[in-house]
Amino acid sequence: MELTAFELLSALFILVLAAFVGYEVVSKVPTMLHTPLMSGANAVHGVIVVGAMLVASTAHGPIAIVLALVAVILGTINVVGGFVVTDRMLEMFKGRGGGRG
Amino acid sequence: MELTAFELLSALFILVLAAFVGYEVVSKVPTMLHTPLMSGANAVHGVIVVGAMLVASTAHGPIAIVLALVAVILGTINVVGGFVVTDRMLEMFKGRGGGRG
Amino acid sequence: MSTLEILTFLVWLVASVTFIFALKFLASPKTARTGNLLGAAGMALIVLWTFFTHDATSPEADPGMFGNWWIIIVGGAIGAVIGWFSAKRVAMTAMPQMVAIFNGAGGGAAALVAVVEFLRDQELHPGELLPLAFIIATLLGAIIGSVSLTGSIVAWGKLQGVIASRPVRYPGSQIVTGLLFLVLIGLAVYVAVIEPSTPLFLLFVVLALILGVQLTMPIGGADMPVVISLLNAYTGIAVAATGFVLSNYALLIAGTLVGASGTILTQLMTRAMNRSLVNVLFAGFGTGGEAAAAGEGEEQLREISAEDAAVLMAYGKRVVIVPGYGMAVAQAQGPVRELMDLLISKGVDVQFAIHPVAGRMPGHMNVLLAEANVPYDRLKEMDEINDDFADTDVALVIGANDVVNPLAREEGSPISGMPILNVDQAQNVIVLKRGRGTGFAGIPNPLFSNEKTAMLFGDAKPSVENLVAGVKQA
Amino acid sequence: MSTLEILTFLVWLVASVTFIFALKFLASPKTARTGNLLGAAGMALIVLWTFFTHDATSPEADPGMFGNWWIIIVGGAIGAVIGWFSAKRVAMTAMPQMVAIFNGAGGGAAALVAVVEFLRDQELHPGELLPLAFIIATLLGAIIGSVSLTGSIVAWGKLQGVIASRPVRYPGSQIVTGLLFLVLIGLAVYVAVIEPSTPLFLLFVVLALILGVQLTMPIGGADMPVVISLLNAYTGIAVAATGFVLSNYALLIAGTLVGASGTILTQLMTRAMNRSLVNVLFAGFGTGGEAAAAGEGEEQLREISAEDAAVLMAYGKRVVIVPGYGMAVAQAQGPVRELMDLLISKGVDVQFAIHPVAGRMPGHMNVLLAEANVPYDRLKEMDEINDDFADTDVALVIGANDVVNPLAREEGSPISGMPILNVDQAQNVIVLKRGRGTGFAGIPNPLFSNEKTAMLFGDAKPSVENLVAGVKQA
Ligand SMILES: NC(=O)c1ccc[n+]([C@@H]2O[C@H](COP(=O)([O-])OP(=O)(O)OC[C@H]3O[C@@H](n4cnc5c(N)ncnc54)[C@H](OP(=O)(O)O)[C@@H]3O)[C@@H](O)[C@H]2O)c1
Ligand SMILES: NC(=O)c1ccc[n+]([C@@H]2O[C@H](COP(=O)([O-])OP(=O)(O)OC[C@H]3O[C@@H](n4cnc5c(N)ncnc54)[C@H](OP(=O)(O)O)[C@@H]3O)[C@@H](O)[C@H]2O)c1
Repeated sequence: MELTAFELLSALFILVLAAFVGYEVVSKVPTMLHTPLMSGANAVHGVIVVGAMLVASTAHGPIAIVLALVAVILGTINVVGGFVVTDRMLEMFKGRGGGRG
Repeated sequence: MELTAFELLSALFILVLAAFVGYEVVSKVPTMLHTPLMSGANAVHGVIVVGAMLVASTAHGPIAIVLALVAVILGTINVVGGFVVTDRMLEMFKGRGGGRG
Repeated sequence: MSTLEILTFLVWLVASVTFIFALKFLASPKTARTGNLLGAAGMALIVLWTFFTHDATSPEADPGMFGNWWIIIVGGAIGAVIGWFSAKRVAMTAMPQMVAIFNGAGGGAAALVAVVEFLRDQELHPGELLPLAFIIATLLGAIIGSVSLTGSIVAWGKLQGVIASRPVRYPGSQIVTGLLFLVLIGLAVYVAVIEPSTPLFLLFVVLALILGVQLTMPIGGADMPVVISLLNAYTGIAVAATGFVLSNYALLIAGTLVGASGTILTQLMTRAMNRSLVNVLFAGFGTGGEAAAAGEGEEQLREISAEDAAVLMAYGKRVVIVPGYGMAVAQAQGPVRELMDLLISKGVDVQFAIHPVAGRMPGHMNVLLAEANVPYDRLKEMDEINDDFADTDVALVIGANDVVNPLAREEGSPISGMPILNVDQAQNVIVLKRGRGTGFAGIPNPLFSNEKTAMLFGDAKPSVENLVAGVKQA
Repeated sequence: MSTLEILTFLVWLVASVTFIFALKFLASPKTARTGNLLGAAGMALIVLWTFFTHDATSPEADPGMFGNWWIIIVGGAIGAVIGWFSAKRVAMTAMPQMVAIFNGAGGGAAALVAVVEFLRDQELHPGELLPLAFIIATLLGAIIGSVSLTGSIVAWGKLQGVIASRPVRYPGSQIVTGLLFLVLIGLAVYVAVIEPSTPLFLLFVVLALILGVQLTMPIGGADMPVVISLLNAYTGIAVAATGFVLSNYALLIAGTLVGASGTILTQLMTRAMNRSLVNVLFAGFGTGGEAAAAGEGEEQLREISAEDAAVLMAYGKRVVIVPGYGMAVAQAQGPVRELMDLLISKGVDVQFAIHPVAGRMPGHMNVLLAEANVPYDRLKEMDEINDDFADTDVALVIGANDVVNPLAREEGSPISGMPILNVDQAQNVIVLKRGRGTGFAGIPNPLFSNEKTAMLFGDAKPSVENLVAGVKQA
């Protein structure tokens, strides 16, 4: 768990650059796509499930195990629900540009 | 000079993220600004002068010293010339949007 | 570093890149769906890799950890089933609530991971202070994740109608919030630099959960989409903090990406409503009921029958349909599409005027109309169509209110300055609504008493069906 | 890590952020100048910090290194003087060459840094193989930097007219290039994994320098702006590689930023010319002289006197001026501005039609006309003005050729498919050029023999001055 200064600073560089990427990449999104984009971004932060898996794998004692289990459940809901609901929203747009009935 | 795997991998992450930033940041540039942008980017890579300074500070032996000196000169030309010429190009645009004579 | 560890870093990098492309693609209509699938693929990659190799990334892994596999399998199965079915079943109009719940789940997971990490570390080194950067990141993950969890639940409740959707305030509520913040800061400092006390850490988490409620209750239900977007960005930041704690670059990057893109998205949303984020969070806008009573009620409104309205449209040259929140509530998009087809077959030029904040989430109208297969090229954005109302025979307003309220053009109303659709420039305006209910801003709408305007009262769905029948006969 | 080292990392981070903002701001007209200044500020910060602390960032620094300060001071002073004065003195039309030279200097510096690092490492650990990642980055920095150096010099020479600007090819030149590549790869592998031989490393650098010449000579002078942009991206990559070698994140980020943005910029440039990068690099387009001989020469061209042309314009309602490379060569922008003012004072509507690739660099015409204080709102982009030529009385073509060549609309010519300005739709076309010279693409232009067209031969500057005199009298 010891973090060296070098690791910290590297993480800081990565954080700053990722923030720029996040900002730039969505800064031109049309209004129409605000909600699907929000929903898609929501699914992406579901990657927390990986963190939940990591702490679950080393948890011991009933409290830690229950908390880790809940964390895995919540994280999975976030990921699975997030991507599926986004896909459903986007499916609605498929008829665009001349969609017939 | 030994690079640990961790350092290498951190550098790789930074490289990939920086490439995204570089791409996103200029992808909407209007034609009119192509040349100044090229020139400004040219000035930015003049940061190589920092590398030249670093090797110069530890150079010994006549060959290394001469090469380092030339590197510093070239790097400085790149930086100073780059920013100045870009500024001159951009100065030309100042009269825009109704510039009078 | 072992080869497995190096490979793990590379998997993180690949997953991060797919997340970047996912967001990039989601920001453009043509590629949005591919983007979402790409994100899902990256997620599958990293989850499976972690599952099969997780001892590799956690050097202090419990030797007996294979005994913990069941947590991941059972938890994953339960979560997947819940996530899948709720996402598949949810009605189109309830999607914002659904996103809120999923976001809250992510925030809760981030908070729990921080808690479990803290507990584990205290078990390994009892009473030992953690390195500062590490404990700061842990506390950040815990507080932001917790706020996101309970805040999202409140947002869900308000949108679902389980909790009063009007701004809920009690005397001294600001002071309570202030005190909460102070206590939280005090606890954080104590745990970080004085003594890593587990009970105090847990108290910190509980107070953070309360803070989430305290911050979202005073916000009106109709502002919830913005709040959800903001909480989404929060969860991103909590995930990034967790990534820092676990030295996991994939979490760090994905969390930061969402934190940054969520922040700008929240700004874009408030800008479309012509308000500032501060205003949304603290102004208690969207007072619903209260203001409504004050407003309308007395003026005479001119009514029109469905038959007459149908004739007006069938013999017009140009009809512009203005959908709003009421169309979503009534689920009237199907009949609206039918009405459009009929009118077009009679030679009428039909277009839809889409206000950027019509409905309750950005793109709400686009989504509903696309669902009903209204061709995309008939949907016009506000700026595109606003000049054309002058030569429009009939503007048919279906369950829209605030987005066509001329009060926005005057000073002093809550919606002052918001750009609106110029329906009052059309030759005739027909408004479909159930009664004298106000819109989201809870203010009266002078458009309804305008002499050009005729009201067709009733739920939008049967009303539109009556119009369809009328046009058929006309 | 010492505090000083940590601070150094933070300085790198700040400098990197200013570079990002510099590029971001440079991409938008309103903020471009601020962006450039910001980049310069970040550069000053990092250079000064490095100067005063450089022992901090190089743990193996020579204890006697203070003796090396003179290198930095002397080198910096010489470089600053050369850079400053050449940048201040250069004529507007020679700016692309200037950028080429500055870029070459950067590439040369990157290559030299790689060489010095290699030499130093061999001195410290003679005959020892370097870690693979390290030697790969060193070799990359050396080869790309070298190619960028000599390639830029060739580009400069072609634009300056020092080297033949036509594509220079000799029989078997492709084979020589192929062989060069093979030998370079062989040397790289040998130095990296078999024996870190200094002579072979130096041979590698020399061959890389030759490669730069070999790759750019076959490209026509008129394609040089694209080549410069590409070499600019190369230098960025070389700098990034050097940053990797020196474990310097600022160099790594700045280099990568330029590498990525330079690549996309090169693409945008080739797209504006409706060509692919492959086509630019290998097709030997811009054959100048050769094709010219084949093309024009025989048809009768209708000539017009400056007086007659002046009358035509002074009594027209609408004149569109189409500037091209010839206006830049003749430095006629001042008189052109005068002509515009005069015509406007006579009630004529005057506009400029700016083709995206008119001149020899993107934005060339905008820069020149802005220099002459032509108001920005009179400059119309191609798409904006192309439909308006039909009701234009006089299209005045000043030293433009390819961008108004109707052959582009037909198959089979080198410029087929390039969008052009529709001057041939104007009522009258007046073309100012010196003689029967072709444009950059070296092909005949049927516009000149069009019955609507009248030629006013002579250098553009006196010709325009004659037009000014004529309009004054009209
Ligand atoms: N789009 C977003 O992202 C977003 C986010 C947050 C807030 N908002 C806000 O939401 C508002 C949206 O404006 P809007 O014009 O679309 O809607 P609105 O102002 O909320 O008005 C909706 C109208 O529909 C009527 N209605 C409700 N149910 C109906 C039904 N079943 N059949 C027929 N009519 C029905 C209501 O009147 P009755 O009760 O009389 O029927 C009401 O006047 C704006 O103020 C916007 O700022 C939007
Ligand atoms: N803008 C860019 O970024 C860029 C980059 C690379 C290549 N290019 C290429 O460059 C070309 C630009 O087209 P363009 O129409 O601007 O120019 P052009 O096709 O190169 O034609 C220039 C014309 O100007 C005449 N001229 C030269 N000096 C003159 C003087 N002193 N006074 C009067 N006339 C003079 C020449 O004819 P005479 O010799 O008879 O006078 C020639 O026909 C395009 O093919 C483009 O693809 C552009």
